[in-house]
Amino acid sequence: MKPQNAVITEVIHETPTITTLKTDIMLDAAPGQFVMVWVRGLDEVPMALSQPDSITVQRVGEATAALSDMHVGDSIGIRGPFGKGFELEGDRILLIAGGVGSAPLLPLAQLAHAKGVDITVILGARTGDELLFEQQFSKCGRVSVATDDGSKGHHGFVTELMSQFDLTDFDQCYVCGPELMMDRVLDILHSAEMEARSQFSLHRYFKCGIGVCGACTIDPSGLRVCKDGPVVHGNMLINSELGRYHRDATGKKIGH
Amino acid sequence: MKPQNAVITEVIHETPTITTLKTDIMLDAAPGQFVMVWVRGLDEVPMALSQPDSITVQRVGEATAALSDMHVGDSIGIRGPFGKGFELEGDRILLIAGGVGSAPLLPLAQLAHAKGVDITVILGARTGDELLFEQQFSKCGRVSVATDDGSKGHHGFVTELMSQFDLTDFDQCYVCGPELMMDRVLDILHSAEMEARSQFSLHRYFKCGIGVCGACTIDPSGLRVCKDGPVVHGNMLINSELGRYHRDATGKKIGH
Amino acid sequence: MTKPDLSIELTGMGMKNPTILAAGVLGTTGSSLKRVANSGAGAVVTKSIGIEPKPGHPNPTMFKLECGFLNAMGLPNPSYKEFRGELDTAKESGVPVIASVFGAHPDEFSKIIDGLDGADAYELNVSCPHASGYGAVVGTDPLLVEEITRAAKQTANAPVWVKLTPNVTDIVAIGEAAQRGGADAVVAINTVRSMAIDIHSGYPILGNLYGGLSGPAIHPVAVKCVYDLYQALDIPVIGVGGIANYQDAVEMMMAGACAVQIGSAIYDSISVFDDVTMGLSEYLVSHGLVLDDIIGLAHRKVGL
Amino acid sequence: MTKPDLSIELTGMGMKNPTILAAGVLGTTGSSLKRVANSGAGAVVTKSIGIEPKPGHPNPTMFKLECGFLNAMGLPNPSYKEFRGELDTAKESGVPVIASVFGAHPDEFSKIIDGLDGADAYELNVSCPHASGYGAVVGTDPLLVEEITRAAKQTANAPVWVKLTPNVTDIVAIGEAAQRGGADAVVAINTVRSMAIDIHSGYPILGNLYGGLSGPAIHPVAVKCVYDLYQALDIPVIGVGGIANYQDAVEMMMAGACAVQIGSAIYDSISVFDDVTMGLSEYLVSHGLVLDDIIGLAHRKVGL
Ligand SMILES: Cc1cc2nc3c(=O)[nH]c(=O)nc-3n(C[C@H](O)[C@H](O)[C@H](O)COP(=O)(O)OP(=O)(O)OC[C@H]3O[C@@H](n4cnc5c(N)ncnc54)[C@H](O)[C@@H]3O)c2cc1C
Ligand SMILES: Cc1cc2nc3c(=O)[nH]c(=O)nc-3n(C[C@H](O)[C@H](O)[C@H](O)COP(=O)(O)OP(=O)(O)OC[C@H]3O[C@@H](n4cnc5c(N)ncnc54)[C@H](O)[C@@H]3O)c2cc1C
Ligand SMILES: Cc1cc2nc3c(=O)[nH]c(=O)nc-3n(C[C@H](O)[C@H](O)[C@H](O)COP(=O)(O)O)c2cc1C
Ligand SMILES: Cc1cc2nc3c(=O)[nH]c(=O)nc-3n(C[C@H](O)[C@H](O)[C@H](O)COP(=O)(O)O)c2cc1C
Ligand code: FES
Ligand code: FES
Repeated sequence: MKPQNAVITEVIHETPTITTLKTDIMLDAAPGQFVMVWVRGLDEVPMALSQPDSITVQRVGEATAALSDMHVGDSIGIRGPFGKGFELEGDRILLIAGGVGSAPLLPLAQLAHAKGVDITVILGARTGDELLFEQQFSKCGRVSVATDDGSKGHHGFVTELMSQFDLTDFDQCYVCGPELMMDRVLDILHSAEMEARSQFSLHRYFKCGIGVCGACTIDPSGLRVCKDGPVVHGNMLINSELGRYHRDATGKKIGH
Repeated sequence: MKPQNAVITEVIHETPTITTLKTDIMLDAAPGQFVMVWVRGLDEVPMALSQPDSITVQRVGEATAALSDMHVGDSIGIRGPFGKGFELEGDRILLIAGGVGSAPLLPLAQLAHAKGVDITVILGARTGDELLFEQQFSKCGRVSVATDDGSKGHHGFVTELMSQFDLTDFDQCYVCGPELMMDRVLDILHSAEMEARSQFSLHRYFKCGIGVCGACTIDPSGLRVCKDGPVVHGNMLINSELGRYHRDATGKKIGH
Repeated sequence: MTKPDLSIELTGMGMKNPTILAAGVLGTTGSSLKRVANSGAGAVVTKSIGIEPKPGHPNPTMFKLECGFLNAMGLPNPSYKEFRGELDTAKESGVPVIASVFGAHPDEFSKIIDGLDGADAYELNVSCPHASGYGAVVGTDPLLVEEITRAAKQTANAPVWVKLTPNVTDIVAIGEAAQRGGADAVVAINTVRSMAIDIHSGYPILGNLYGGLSGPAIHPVAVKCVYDLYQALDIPVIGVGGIANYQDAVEMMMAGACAVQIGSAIYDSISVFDDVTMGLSEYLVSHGLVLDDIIGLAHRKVGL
Repeated sequence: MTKPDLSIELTGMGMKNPTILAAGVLGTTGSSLKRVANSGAGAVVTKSIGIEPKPGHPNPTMFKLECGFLNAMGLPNPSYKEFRGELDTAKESGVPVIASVFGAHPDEFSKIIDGLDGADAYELNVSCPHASGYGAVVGTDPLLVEEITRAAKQTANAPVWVKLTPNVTDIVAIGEAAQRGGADAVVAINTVRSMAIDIHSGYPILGNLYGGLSGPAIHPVAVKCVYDLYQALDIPVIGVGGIANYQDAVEMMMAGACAVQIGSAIYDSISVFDDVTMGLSEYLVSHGLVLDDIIGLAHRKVGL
């Protein structure tokens, strides 16, 4: 499909580096599915839908800066929703979000809450100001916070907060955040034999976004993050490239 | 659509010049709709569906000769059904068929009969042996026969038999046969002010069969016989080229 | 909401809207052309007319594919002498009637144009991909295209358009040849060389074995050709290929077309000209634009 | 009903079935190639590999259209040095792995082939329609194609296939040049030069502005190219373009392809190789034929 035109109807500055853009198009997407966001004349990048009509963007480079600086009335191109989202399973779930990783997890929390599922969220960020969607998560369940600099909640990593829970009490665990965080979370879940009951939303370099070009495949399964993912069960990631390397736009391996 | 493959399952020699080919494909068509019949390596010609799985072919030239000589197990290509068929209207109808013109009228008679419509058929042919579907029509209603040579029924033309009826008694009149016959029938129906209550199945040179190329259009309306027809209401034909000329494969006008 | 003015002047010829019936589609008779004109086309092009009567290739001559249409009509036409009357009938419609002309060499083109005088413009078909000795066989040679165009211009009392084939390494080189020859506009594209085979028997389906692809399948090919021609030429480009709705028309105009021709989409409905015109009109109003704003817009965006 | 043997020998290379993953599709990594091999492909082609790392064109690089796909990846690749390891991983699959190679001149091709030794064959990409200085820019010049092929043959310890572009006036002339240069087979076709424009903004959608069309839209174009090449050449023709099911594969083989490559149809499912193979198998059984009967059948029908 050609990109749809999406006009920005609201700009919400969530944190000093993260901005939500609400648009005039509402997509019928599962939590965790993504769209390809076209900043015309510049680039097209993958973004989770943080709401059916919204994306939530962290400023990291050119395209995300251009998005972060957009105003109401500006427009972007949207292809999607694409990929496999989260599957909601069980009555008691744990969400672990790091940084902008909260974006795909928010609609999952809201869906689960609406269905009466018991929700625990471990929310991490570099610093207190950067905690994303703390308020929204709080409406859905218990939220434990960790910040790298200790400015809010636990001083340290989200992984440290995991030890406060008996992980096997949860029917399913949902994770999105920086690669190294997800890798450590996977280790912990693996130790608790929870890897098959966990779902990770992955990031890789996307080109086509529709499962054809092969840019986003991971070793050794050859899974396409854009089509077979971005949400993948933890057991599929044991002994994978996760946390060790990824490939850049050329296809070259880049160590973490 | 590409031609479907139709395998001939039965060959019925209806008259010395007319053969019905039954095939293994059943088309969901309205009476009067046609198919493009591809004799591979030779030609593709329009043919009415005389039954949902059959065509009835009069040998006139190369393609129809090849079709007439086919055996069970031979195959042809079929595109269709195409065009606008007969619309069944009213409780009392008259069918006027000349020669192989019986082919599109037979399924109409059968449909009308199944619905309890009162049916009168005027059936004409050059000679008694060439009367097509007399038996089948007899099962549906009254049949009056005319032959050019008087070998069966009225000695003369079908038009002469029309005077035996009060045409205005019929709700609708359906006509298919040689052009000059249809032209004379139209005149008579016109005099009886029945032209709007009559439907003619026309013949013109078809190329595409799907309303694009323009080969089959008639003057002065520009109606496409293959798409807007082949069945056309009589009032659309008053002062038309019908009976005066048609166009050959080059598009040149040929007088009748 | 005032209705925007969709009338254009194309090579000096006034048109009430920028949609034109493409050559070879419902263009066999004058009354058929009139009917299309009455359904809303801004102008109509006749079927391509030659020097002698031609029945065209044997059937099958055209069929629908999943994504378009394959045809090899083989330039059937009754010769320019017989077609003369059809042209006159077509002109009764009141919209400009463009006579499409094909030939094997410059003299033939001149002779036919002379015989069909009174047309509002002439479109030289040097691009039919499946007629031996004519069409694309001629249209892939820049020198011949230039010569033919020059000869046509010398004969014609009306604008001369040259219709180009996409089946070349460099369509711009052919477009430039037409421009050098004095063409008033180029028309792009004719059909894309293609073939289909019946898997039940192994026979190629078309009577001519191969033919030309039209319809949605070739739209992105046509957009690229129009884009390149607009960039390179000074004369107007008329876009054709797979236009079925106003979105397709807008895209073609943004690539650089100042008018569009519509052929295969007539399969869906003859009202396509009205539909495209209305859609275009609403598009312009809702975006606060006029026609000129969108013609070639993609080039200006890229240049920004 | 015995299952017919679908195994073939292609340029001396044994394959369990005649379906091959096309270049540039899921061919970025060894493990991705292995996955496709495990899903039933008879052989796999890597993405086109060059002399230096290239990130490719900016996004958008690919999207789906109504009738196919438009892409301008821009030959992203990590260079043959980095790709070496991926090739070795791919070879673990057990099916033949063909290294696709692109360059600007004969020496580059030789150098890359040398660096990627161990591939079961080399496919020279002289046909990508949207990479400046590479691909089709090279592949439209018969002399250069001949030279490149000759250089590749001198270096390669395995068969050399030459992949052709349809964006030329005469694809047969390019195929003949490849044959003269010593090619073991030709592969036809690469994508068809195309473009799409966003009507909301006027921007060309692809980061590279234009790109190549693949998928169902180009299938009839590919069939025609394969038909012509089969007729003119003595070396095998491998067919590619819009193959999505066994019917498409049968048609391509009847046109003259001795094997088929599948690219875009992976969008629907990676199981397409298995589906095509099973369909082909059932087709042959039900018609009482073997693979050789259908290869080039259309030519024999027409010759009858
Ligand atoms: C499935 C998925 C969902 C995502 N969801 C979000 C989200 O909800 N919010 C958010 O802020 N970010 C999200 N991202 C990350 C986001 O795509 C990148 O931050 C963005 O592409 C950076 O582009 P840039 O031009 O600003 O940065 P650049 O300077 O171009 O690149 C910075 C880094 O961003 C990454 N990146 C750049 N281009 C791409 C690309 N085409 N595909 C993937 N990664 C790329 C690379 O790691 C690169 O090193 C998601 C990524 C994926 C794969
Ligand atoms: C809508 C329609 C339905 C028809 N239904 C029947 C039917 O049920 N049974 C039947 O026997 N005949 C039917 N015909 C007529 C039939 O198509 C012609 O008899 C047949 O095409 C002759 O082909 P040929 O090669 O045998 O003859 P040729 O020697 O090629 O031509 C003999 C005459 O047949 C006509 N003809 C040839 N080719 C075509 C063509 N492509 N399109 C239209 N007419 C053509 C011309 O008038 C020509 O002069 C129908 C025609 C039309 C238009
Ligand atoms: C049935 C048919 C007949 C055609 N005949 C001609 C012709 O005589 N002369 C010509 O220049 N183009 C001819 N064309 C090409 C069209 O004018 C047009 O260039 C092409 O079909 C692409 O446009 P479309 O996709 O809107 O059909 C023909 C096309 C079709 C489908
Ligand atoms: C995303 C994508 C990337 C491609 N990359 C290459 C490439 O690197 N080298 C090449 O020779 N062909 C490349 N191609 C062309 C394909 O190999 C194939 O020739 C073309 O897509 C037609 O086949 P299809 O219709 O089955 O996709 C690519 C095609 C696509 C869709
Ligand atoms: S980005 Fe192309 S396959 Fe995932
Ligand atoms: S036969 Fe082509 S329009 Fe009727």
